[in-house]
Amino acid sequence: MPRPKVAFYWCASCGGCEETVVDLAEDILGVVAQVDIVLWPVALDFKYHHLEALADGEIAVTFLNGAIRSTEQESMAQLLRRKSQLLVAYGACAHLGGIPGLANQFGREDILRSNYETAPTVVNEGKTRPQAVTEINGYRPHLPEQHQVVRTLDQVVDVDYFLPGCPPTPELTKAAVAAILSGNLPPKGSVLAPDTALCEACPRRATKPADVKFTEFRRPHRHLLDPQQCFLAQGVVCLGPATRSGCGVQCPGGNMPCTGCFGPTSRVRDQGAKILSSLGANVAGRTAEEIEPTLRGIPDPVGTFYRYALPASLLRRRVDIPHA
Amino acid sequence: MPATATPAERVELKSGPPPAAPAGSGGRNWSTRRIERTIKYESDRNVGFGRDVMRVPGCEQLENCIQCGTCSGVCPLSIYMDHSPRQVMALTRADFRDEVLRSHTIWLCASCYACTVECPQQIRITDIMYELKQRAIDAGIYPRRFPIPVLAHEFTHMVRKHGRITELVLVIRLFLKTDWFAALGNWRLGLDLTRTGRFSLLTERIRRHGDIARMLDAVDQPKHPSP
Amino acid sequence: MNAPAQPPAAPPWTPRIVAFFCNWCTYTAADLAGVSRLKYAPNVRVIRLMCSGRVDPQFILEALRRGADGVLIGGCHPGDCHYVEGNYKMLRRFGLLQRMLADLGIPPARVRLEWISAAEGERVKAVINDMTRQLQALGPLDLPGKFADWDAEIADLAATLQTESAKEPEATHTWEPPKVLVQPQ
Amino acid sequence: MVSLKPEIRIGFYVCHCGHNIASMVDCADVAAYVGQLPGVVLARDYKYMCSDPGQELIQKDIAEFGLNRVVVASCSPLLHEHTFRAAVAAGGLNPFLFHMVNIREHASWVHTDRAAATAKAKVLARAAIRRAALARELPQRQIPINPGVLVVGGGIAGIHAALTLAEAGKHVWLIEREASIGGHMAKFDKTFPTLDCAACILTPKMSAVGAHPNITLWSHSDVVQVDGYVGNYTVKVRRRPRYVNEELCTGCQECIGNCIYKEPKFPDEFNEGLGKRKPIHIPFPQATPQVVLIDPQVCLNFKRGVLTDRCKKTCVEACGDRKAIDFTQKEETKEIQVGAIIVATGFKPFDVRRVPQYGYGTYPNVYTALEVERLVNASGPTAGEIVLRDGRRPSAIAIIHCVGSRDKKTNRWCSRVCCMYSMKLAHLLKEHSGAELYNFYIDIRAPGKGYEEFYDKLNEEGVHFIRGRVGEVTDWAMIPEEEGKLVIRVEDTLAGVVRRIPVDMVVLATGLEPHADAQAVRRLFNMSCGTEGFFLERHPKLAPVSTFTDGVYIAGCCQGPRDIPDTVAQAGAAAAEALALIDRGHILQEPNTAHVLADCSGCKSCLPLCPYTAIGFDEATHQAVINEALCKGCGTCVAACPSGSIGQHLFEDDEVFSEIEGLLTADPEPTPALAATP
Repeated sequence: MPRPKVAFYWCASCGGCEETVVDLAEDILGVVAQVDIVLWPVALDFKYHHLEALADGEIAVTFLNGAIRSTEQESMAQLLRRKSQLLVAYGACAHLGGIPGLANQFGREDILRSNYETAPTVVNEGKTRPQAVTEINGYRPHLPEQHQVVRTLDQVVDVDYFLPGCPPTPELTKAAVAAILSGNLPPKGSVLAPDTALCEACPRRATKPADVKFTEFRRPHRHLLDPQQCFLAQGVVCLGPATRSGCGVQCPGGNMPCTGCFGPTSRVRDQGAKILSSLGANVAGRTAEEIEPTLRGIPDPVGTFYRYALPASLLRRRVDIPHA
Repeated sequence: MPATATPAERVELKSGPPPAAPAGSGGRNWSTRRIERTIKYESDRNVGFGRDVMRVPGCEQLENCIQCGTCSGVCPLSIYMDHSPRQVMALTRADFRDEVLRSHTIWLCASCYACTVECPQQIRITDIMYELKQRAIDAGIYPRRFPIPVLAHEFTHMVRKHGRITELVLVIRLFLKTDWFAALGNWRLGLDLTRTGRFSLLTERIRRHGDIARMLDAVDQPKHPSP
Repeated sequence: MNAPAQPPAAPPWTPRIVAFFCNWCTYTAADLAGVSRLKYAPNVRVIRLMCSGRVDPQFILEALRRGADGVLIGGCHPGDCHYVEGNYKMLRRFGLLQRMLADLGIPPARVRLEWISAAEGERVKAVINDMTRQLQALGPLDLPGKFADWDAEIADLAATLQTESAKEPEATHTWEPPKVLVQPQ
Repeated sequence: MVSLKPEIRIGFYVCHCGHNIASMVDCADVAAYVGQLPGVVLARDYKYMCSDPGQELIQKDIAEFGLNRVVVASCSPLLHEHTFRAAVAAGGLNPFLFHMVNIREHASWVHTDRAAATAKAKVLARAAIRRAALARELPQRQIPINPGVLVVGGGIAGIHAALTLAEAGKHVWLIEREASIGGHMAKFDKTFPTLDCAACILTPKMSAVGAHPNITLWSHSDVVQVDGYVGNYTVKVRRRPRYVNEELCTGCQECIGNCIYKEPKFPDEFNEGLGKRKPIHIPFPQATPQVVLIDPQVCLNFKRGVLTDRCKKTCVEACGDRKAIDFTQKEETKEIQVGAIIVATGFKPFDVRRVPQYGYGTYPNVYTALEVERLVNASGPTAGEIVLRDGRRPSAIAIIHCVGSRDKKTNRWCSRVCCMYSMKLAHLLKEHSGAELYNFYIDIRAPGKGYEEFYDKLNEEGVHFIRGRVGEVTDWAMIPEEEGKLVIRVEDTLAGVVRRIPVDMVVLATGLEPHADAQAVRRLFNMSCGTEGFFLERHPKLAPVSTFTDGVYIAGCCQGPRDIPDTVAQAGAAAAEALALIDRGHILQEPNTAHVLADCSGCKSCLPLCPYTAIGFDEATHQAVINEALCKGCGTCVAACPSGSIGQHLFEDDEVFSEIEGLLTADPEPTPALAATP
């Protein structure tokens, strides 16, 4: 019996998700023994035409990480979708847009100008920018074009499962692989992580008093944080209450608050709006004058509340950017 | 041309007894009594006049008048008026344009603002009086020899020409245009004022008085074009 | 006028406002405006909630996303909340939400929080007319249209891929650049 | 697009409400549009949905067409939601599978363009249809009711309401701020139009209150806190010290005669300061309770309210072994439990100093109407003789109507009673003094049984009625006849002339306005106020004594100016409403409570948000728990739960989202040219 074919691919991502696969350590051998990897650009030298040569649906499962923000990524997503029976959005970027999704606060032109012209470290006197097609010695190499909008994977192609996290933990990955190999699969569209917020697993939960009222929001890099007490009780914005658990509470374990990479629970449509609602409602003060100084402790609401989920949010991006 | 009340509809019974009254009844001498028909017909109305006034900023509250008479009650001059301020409000609201613009009430108003202060409906009665005065001037139906419009006219005329007024000249012009005979009765006062330096015998003017004239020209566009 | 050849002129655009009114004050005030036969612009569509504290920011974003040009939230005056202080909770959220919306390119005039007591039918009228005027001046927000615009780039490429694959059904290279790059010099 | 489950069968009804809706909304068109929406089995338009045939139509259709959701587009849910829920329940459906669309108050009545109003009605109906598909069956919850009633304010309204309830066997706590009940009515001499003596008709009712076994009367007391909810209110009452033990005082008043002050020296509140009283006093002879009290601001045994024990205490000696006088009495706060509350806190007479042109406070012979009530009263400061402050007897009296009424600078409303009481005072003053009486009025408002006849009677008596609002009252004489007189300057608007009328006495018919602390009282009982500051009824026609807070009713002038017959009628109505509530023994509570889902993470974000402490934390499961008996259904915790783990019955997230979606999907037809502003 032939081993099921598996593909790994990365789009707009940092590579951290690939690390997780490596972090499976010796377990990866077990996986490799059971499957036939047909694509894994970070580790193995497969060519695209190998992939294209496969029949539609020939790949059993593709794990795709990274957001979709270029024509190349989009067409690869389309291709892998066609070739795969199951497509798993792997990691926060594919799931929610991730850190690259924060680019949705700006226009493509702004980003290109910043990266190729105005950033302090750039030396580019000719103001050269990547071109879709260039003439070099009679050849016409093509480069992918950047999209106007950063997208989650499921905004581009149909996705079967989501593995959340920045990156997903090895444990969740193993569980997902095991579920797929065994055929013991949840309903399509599921996020393969617990549907409860992180506090449920957080050892600091017990230290949160019942009457937390915010008079000040403190930024974690400016204070020595109590390593035991609930961050919210210390006035530090923690997205744990609005974020799925399943990560093993790693950030609070390292004395840093949750920043929300696992995304919202299934009952929430917009992670940022929800944590905003919760934090806002619990601010002390009754007049705009009393409330405002407290809220100033959150200088960048979009970056704070949508650190990983701006493309997956209800508005998806800054809405007043004209298309270049 | 707005539809004004046509004088032809008025029947003046200047002489002779009214047809219904038997001649010589009650020993009254009907021949000396002037009887006018005082009824108002709908055709006497200048429909839209009241609304038009109420559209002028400051005059909007007129629509809320409850005819309580407070304005007349506090007006120091209402005892001399042909129509009380309250009646002017009612006539204006009822579109009797000619009646209102011909009333000398609007010219007697001394702008003391007592009515505006006390009006329970917060109607700016003084402002409405000003509006009516302006309309009367625009319509050319103000009393020509009545001192108040003449004074206003001469005052602005002088300011436009010289940048300020010269009291003596102003007073003389006022008397000449209204009641020159009255000047004779006031010669002594005039002499005293001259002697005490209140009256200058020379025309006074400011520097660059042409600028004043240009400023006045800019704001002095006729608001209500004459018909 | 008889001009069958001319298509009917597109109706002039007017804003759509979704309003979330608390049951006790603002919804009642809107009822009072009706009972008093006050006339206001027909652009507002009211959703009744028990308290302005129930207004989930998700509702506001959802309304904008679905095509509202503005969102109006009406609650009881400070100190008058039927539920003691639900309105304060909305006020606290609101400050943060407005800042976040500004960062996402939605000007503050599009999302408005008003305290309107049950007696203030006149105020319902004034606020709705005023907001309608303001939004009229701002023009359409039209997020559904923007979403469609944004997604056009995806749809275009998807369509291209579709046609390309239809042309070359077997083992085709749907994506040109790599082929060029791997060609030996 | 919400995917509708196949079993959803919605019946839709659009009500014409006679012409109220049909004149501005094309109801048939709305029904036709909704009829083709997914999930809608039938859509009808009908003349009056709230009528019996309308309700029966719904019930018949439920049976015949197997409807499992009902949506009615008609008036405000605040008006008829319960009617239709009951109809749906009678048809065999759970009442919460009903949803209501407000196309009258929110569309037909407020818009002027029929096409726009119709389009809006369709949109609102479409949203309701989407939402109704998600409606869930909910249980009706019953809560027991405490049978006691709190009546706040012991004027004629409070007295009548308290007696009515007490007679019905309910226990009533009657709380009065002043030392005695009786209110303004106790100060009146006669009542219009029948001219029966106010004391004669009021005193028996006051005594009945004092003696009734079912009434606990606490005068000289204030309500300071109200907690709880309909059927179960907990009320804190502050009882201010009177320095006389109510249980021990027999009302013999020997202490008053023996007070160290031989003569009454201090302005007597009951007589509007026209008479004098001693530090220990009883407000007026028929005061209820018949208990004296000590004014610590002027009693020699106190200094500025603080006990000094410097007086010989002749009052204590006079009281003897009854030992009722207790200088050490302290303020106490008592707590009572009631099921319903009637607020009858009355009005405040307009402060005439706000109208300086009428000379009150400048000219001694200018009086307020309430002062004149005391002046003409046989037990008043002058024993009913009309003697002016300067000792003269008036030969001409002016009564100026609408002082502090119908005036946008002060109070714009008509105070309703001034025309009638001015005529009553004119009659009494003429009767007592023989003076010429002039009434200056804007309009005579006499719309009541026997009121116009009373006006006729005054005309027959030769009282002058001059239509014109007085410009000023002055003592500046223009002619010799005006010397030493107060001159009324007024336009007689019917004659069209300005008149000056010299008089000796001026009576200002003061309007009625809300108490200065009406806003604080409103907050205390969670009521609303109209713009003018009177308490707001739930509906001006159909719920005139109810408020927006269930179980709190209003009666009398705290709701708006009214005369005694109307006040008594309203007090009776408020008592009946309270009785209907508490006699049921239980109430059905709106099931809009919040509930915690199984996926709660225990983040505790919701705990501080609940004003009713309905949310607790279960230490065993580490999850929030909501006590549904305490939850009032505001939904604040629902909106704030960061993981979406709290739901709210009747207002679930998916229901609201579907309503938003329904409101905003493409318009049902080319949008008609909507005017930006009407």
